[in-house]
Amino acid sequence: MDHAAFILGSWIGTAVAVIAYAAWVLRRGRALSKHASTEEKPWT
Amino acid sequence: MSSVKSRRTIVVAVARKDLSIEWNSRILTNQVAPFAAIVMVMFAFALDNEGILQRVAPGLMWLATLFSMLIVVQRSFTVESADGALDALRVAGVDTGAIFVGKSLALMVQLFVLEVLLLATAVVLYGVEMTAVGLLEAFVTMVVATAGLGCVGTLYGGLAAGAKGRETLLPLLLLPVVAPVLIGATRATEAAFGSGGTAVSEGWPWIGLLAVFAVIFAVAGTVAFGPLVDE
Amino acid sequence: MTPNSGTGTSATRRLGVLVIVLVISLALFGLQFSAEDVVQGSTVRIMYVHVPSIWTAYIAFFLTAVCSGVYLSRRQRSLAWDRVAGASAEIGVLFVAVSLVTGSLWGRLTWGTYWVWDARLTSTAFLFITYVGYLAVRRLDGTHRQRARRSSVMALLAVLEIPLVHFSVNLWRSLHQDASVADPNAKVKLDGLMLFSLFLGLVTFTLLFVWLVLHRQRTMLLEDSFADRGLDVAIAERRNEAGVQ
Amino acid sequence: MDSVIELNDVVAVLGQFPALAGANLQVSQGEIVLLQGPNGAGKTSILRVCAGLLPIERGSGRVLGIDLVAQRDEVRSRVGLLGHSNGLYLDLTVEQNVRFWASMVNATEEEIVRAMSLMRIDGRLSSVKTARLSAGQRRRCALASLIVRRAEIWLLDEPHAGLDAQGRDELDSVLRNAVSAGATIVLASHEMERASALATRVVTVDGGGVQ
Repeated sequence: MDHAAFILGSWIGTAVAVIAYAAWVLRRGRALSKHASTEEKPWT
Repeated sequence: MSSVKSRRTIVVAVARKDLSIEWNSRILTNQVAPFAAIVMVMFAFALDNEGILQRVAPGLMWLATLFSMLIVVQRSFTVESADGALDALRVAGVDTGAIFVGKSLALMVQLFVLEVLLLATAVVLYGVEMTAVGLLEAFVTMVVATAGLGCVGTLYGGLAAGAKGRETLLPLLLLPVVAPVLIGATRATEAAFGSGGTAVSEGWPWIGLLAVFAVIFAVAGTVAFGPLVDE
Repeated sequence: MTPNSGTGTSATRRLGVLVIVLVISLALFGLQFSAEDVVQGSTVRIMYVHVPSIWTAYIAFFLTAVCSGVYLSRRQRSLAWDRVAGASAEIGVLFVAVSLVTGSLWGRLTWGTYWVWDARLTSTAFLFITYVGYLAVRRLDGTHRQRARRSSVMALLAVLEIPLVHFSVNLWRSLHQDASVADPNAKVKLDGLMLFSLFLGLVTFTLLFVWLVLHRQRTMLLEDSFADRGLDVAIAERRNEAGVQ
Repeated sequence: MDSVIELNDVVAVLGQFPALAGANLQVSQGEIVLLQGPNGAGKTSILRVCAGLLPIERGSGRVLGIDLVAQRDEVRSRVGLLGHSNGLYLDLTVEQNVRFWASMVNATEEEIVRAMSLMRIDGRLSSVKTARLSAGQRRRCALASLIVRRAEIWLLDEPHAGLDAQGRDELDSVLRNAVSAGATIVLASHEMERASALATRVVTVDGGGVQ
């Protein structure tokens, strides 16, 4: 069923895009906060 | 001994200055207009079919206008930044809203001249035939569309003026915004040309859309130009 | 809290876990439990990610506009508003892109073509380009305050531009072509479970958006304060140049 | 004497570079202050901060009693700046340029004529395109545009650059006249001999600060 390919494709594509972005944000945040003092991180 | 003059005087002075620069350098007539004309000719090569050309002539005319407009806008701000004139205007404490209106008016005049030339080119090259009412409608369309284009062009041109990579930033910002003008002006001109059997009367609502666009961006530009250009 | 927990807090971690649970259940409901649509057949399953993502994008751009307005209207302008605006726009661009892609996949199945010059599709494409431009303006050279001022004005201009583009594109299409494909959702007759799946999708994506914005604006704060710190170092170096210090 | 310029520990940034790294400067009314120092020391940036062009990132400053951080715009119309660039439109003629800048402020016809003759750009030169002028002639043109502004503070970046001997003498007398009419002048110059003869005080700028 070639519908299934399109449906799964759109779900997986969405997931990949969002996860990639989230991973980029988290990794960047982690890398930067390693060198940040507590007052530079008001959420802690 | 206030050194700030009334807004209207400044608007006129800025517009006249931009037009004098154009008059002295003749960039518009010697470079931009030939560019626009060659774009029209290239369209004819790409769409090698008499019938199609007549049908799409309005769209091609306005596309050529938009492309040329990018050049004219760049030029309008290159003369300001080439020798630090924009800084000098800022130090002179000149009201940014007045600069915006003045530069927009000058841009409108230049674009209008360009459009008249392109209209003539379309009539000659693409075999467009117009009635008297159609010609009037095409004229009104050009006036109203140009008003909108002048405002938007000046607004985003000013933002891109100081930026690195302004040559690519300007089209990215400007073209999406002028989509309504392209749509409205093309439809109105189609009605004026009678392309595809469109009646002249079908054009006027589109001119209304163009007018709304022009008014909105004239007001927005006067307010937003200062914060975008300053600093 | 561990000393290096990145941009996370216990609240965002709880929210993150909730989002993961919701995503899994959305997948179960959307792909398994809910029935196929009478008209659309199985293609309706694409809607469970497509509709929430464009919904999220609208929320994101709305938030960008609101934060930009607040930033400009305050006497004491706080860069926090600008960062939320920027984070939100960035995520909005991501979700518009997702909805354009999923939408065109759906279109291929339903209409047999990836793209039609439908009013809604076209104005969504313009929405996408407009905010890509907004992000480009954010990356221009300058201090944080210059960036904030320029981009807030840009965001408010986008608020003017988008209805105009949308309106004109609508007018363009309605006069030129039957609105045969104008409203893909109109044909969908949703039964209870499908409606629930769609609703679940909206909730999931909205919470996902909140989670992403929280993290992203914190990373932006870190980026900003690192740039400031770089400035401190540069100032010290510059003073040493003259042997002042 | 009242202090017309007051910079306190000013940091100003160009991109990511701190052009000023904690500059302090006090200028009283009627002074002619010469800023001297090596290239890239921050002289130009001090002038641009005082003109309200370059925002103050940290620290505070007042010009003519106006806060440079909060009301930068209001400073601008009251000072005159001659920067590295002349602020001319190269496709306009000399006269068109001077008249344009005169129309930005309330300059009378008489003032325009006087400024142009003072800078010797009247007569044949006035109808020449600025792009065709030599560097010194352009400088004269810019100075004429500055004279019609009747600024309260004159900020001059290398005003003597490109001028011939006669031009320099004329400029000096213009500046002295402006001061006796109540103006204050801050200038940056490498022409140490000439500028120190003119100046009432010399200040050394280095490393983005004032020593």
